[in-house]
Amino acid sequence: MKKKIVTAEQAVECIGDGAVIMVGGFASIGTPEELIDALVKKGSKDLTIISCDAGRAGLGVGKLLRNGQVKKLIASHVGLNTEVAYRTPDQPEIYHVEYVLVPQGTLAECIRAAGCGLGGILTPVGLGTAVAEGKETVRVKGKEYLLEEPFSADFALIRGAIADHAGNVIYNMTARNFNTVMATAAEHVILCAEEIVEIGAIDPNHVMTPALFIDSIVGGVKPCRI
Amino acid sequence: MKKKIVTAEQAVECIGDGAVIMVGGFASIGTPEELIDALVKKGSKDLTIISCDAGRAGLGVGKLLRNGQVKKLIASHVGLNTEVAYRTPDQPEIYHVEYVLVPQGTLAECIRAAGCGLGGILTPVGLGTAVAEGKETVRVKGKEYLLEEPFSADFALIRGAIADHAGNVIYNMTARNFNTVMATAAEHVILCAEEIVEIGAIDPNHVMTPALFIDSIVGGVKPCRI
Amino acid sequence: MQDIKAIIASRVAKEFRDGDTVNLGIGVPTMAADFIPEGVDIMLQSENGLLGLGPASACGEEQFDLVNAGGAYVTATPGAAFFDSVMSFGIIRGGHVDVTVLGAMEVDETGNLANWCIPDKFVPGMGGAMDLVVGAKKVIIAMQHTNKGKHKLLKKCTLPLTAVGVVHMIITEMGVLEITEEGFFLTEINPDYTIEQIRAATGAEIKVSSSLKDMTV
Amino acid sequence: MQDIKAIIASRVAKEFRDGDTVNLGIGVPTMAADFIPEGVDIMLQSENGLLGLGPASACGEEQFDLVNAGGAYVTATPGAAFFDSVMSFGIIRGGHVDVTVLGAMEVDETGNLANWCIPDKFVPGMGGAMDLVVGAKKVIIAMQHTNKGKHKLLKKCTLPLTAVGVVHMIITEMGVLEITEEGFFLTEINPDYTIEQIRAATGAEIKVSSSLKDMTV
Repeated sequence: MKKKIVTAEQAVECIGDGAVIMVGGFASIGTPEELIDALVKKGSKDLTIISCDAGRAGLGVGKLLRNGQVKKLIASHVGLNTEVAYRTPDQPEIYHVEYVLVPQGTLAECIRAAGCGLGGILTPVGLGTAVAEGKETVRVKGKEYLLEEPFSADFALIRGAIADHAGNVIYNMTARNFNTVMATAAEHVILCAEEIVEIGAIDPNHVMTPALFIDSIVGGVKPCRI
Repeated sequence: MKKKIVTAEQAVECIGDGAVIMVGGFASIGTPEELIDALVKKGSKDLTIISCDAGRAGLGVGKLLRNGQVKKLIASHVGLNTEVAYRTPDQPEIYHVEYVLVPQGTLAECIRAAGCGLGGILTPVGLGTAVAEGKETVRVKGKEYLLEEPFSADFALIRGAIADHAGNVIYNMTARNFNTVMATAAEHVILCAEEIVEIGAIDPNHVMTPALFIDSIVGGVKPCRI
Repeated sequence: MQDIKAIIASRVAKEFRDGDTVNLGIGVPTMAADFIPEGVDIMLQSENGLLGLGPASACGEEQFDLVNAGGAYVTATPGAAFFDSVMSFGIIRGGHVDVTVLGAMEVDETGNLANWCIPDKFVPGMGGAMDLVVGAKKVIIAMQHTNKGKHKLLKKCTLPLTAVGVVHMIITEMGVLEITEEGFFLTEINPDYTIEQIRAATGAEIKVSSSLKDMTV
Repeated sequence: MQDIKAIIASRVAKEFRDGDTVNLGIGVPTMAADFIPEGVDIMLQSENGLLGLGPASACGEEQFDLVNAGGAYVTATPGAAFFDSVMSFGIIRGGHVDVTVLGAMEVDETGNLANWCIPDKFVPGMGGAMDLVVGAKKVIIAMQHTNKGKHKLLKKCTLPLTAVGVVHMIITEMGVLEITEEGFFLTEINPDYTIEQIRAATGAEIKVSSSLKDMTV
């Protein structure tokens, strides 16, 4: 069950204007920079990006923001991207983005809900805050929970350390973060990995994302240096 | 951060009558037989057991059933235990147990919900069946879901292949099953493992249950032969 | 009897497309793995935590921690992955299984399925069946057409349901039926049987496809 | 200034019990790791997917895939475990973190916390803060008592809330306050300050413990 190894340019060819795209990574670690570079080159516009953060200024999702390709960013924390954290109305290229800020655990869990076929999550996080505005609450055993709806996407751009030709993925250290769960919640999942190995070279006990979630693979990406 | 390595007898000493206990394993694979043996020896009564299945006749949870220690069994499938699958009113020692049958994915997910602080799950599974009787449904984006409540426990008895002295656990092949999630959802988690290694001997990338979930460790258990 | 099972399993295998992720129930469905056509490469998912389920273990070569969902010793194929029950049912309920093949006690013309319980007689539990039939993209029931002459394909299920309106296709030794808005729709027939025999063996009306084909086994 | 931060961090570290799982926010909270008492062995959790967070990386020895939640290169301790964000926040929201220590913009006498946003000025987002303060067994706010003289301990928060009624304890350079049903309760005082100075620096009433102690740093 080999999967097609493609170039980054080939991999993002299918991503059109208006697409909803999940981008893995946390504080630029585990972010698929090569795929983002290809997406910048392709220039798809009006994108909705779902990501833990906004990358850093000019790194990760920050590249797409700078290039004016993002219509809406759903993220948990944008503070490491100084261009975004201190955004003001006189920075139109940054400010014209709609930002939806979501508690990080809720973001992870709502992506998971989409990936595993649940109708949403019932979380105590966000109750009594701006996060809860306009949302339904549900009582279970006398306790109140916020009903948060699933997040799904057309595409997920993720990054692994090692992948086999079937698409089984191993991540390294804190680069795992949102990559695993995003692989489950998008129609089409593009993986870039530092190393591509033969099928059978990865111990099946150690697989972190099983092959069935991966649609295309870009190999040979460089270690990420912040 | 070493944890106390104890004997199976010492480990179950704290389990009193009426306890709610999760027992790992699927079809007797990954079942902590040595801990169950110790619990049979201790003789705690009126137990509520949450388990994927009923073990086999005289194996796994089947030992506790035979010994009349179980008041209630919450499980997904009891067919491999012939004493239970064909239970009839003329087998009082088996029949006096209250059986609650739960779809296997719902069982796993409701245990997870308890372990990760969610108020319940919204699943399409079980709608229109006996499973849905008496339960609330919630509509999200026009689709109906069954609200299933979390399953938590006083104790979890689980089984790993390798553990370090901190309590980090590696499982082997299909023995992982319910062990990982049960470790997150009980007040007190007792792990038995085939091999105990020094702290640092397990690659932190490969840990399947992080040490913080494990309360006590029983080493040197034998590979399970059905 | 073995022939009947082989006919069903062989026809089931023709539903698999290259690259599919497939979950096979115990019994006849599992046999379908032996009939997968040349050039079709599928990954078998086993709900106890394995993608890349291989054939049964050779005697004496069992690996103690590797079983299928029926609790029998099996092997894993190259490229396999193990995971826990939470991930396994996330895969299933999340729509990542392309085809699930299960047996049934009853199926009715609206696609309702009953296969987990005969009240007061045999109550093994639903296991993963409810999750599988709700989650999988395509649900195929593979079974003998009747239970020793007693109808299993019905107008309305009488046993406790596994799920409502989930069945897409039924493959029996007599033929292939699809569930449509108009009920059972016979698309293939085993030339060893007549349409009348199939109608007699079915507890509900059957529409016959105008392009009815011989069942390919 | 460094002294004030060290005073706070040092006092925070005395709240840790042997065996605790602790999550430390960026800034002063992170400094608490440098003051952990002899004989107290804790595991630091980092919400980007690590249990067993170690000290910052030595220059030139950074591992490119290993950072803390502030995005800085760090090390992992022996016995560490890596996991994904779903598991990380399962640990947090599930009540498996014994203590979380965070900074704040405002805390009020009912335990409400505001630390994620100043509308129209600085909106970095809540990151993991909302999950941490709702999920952790004990929530400690470690911060300077005022923002250059402006009250941060208030009768009622004015900024958008991070969570309602979650703060247990506030540790500042002036002392230690607990949130009780009667509001702020001063249990320890830094002998460099008077109770009147603390009252003046606080935007709500303070009850003083009858067994008020000197702050141990």
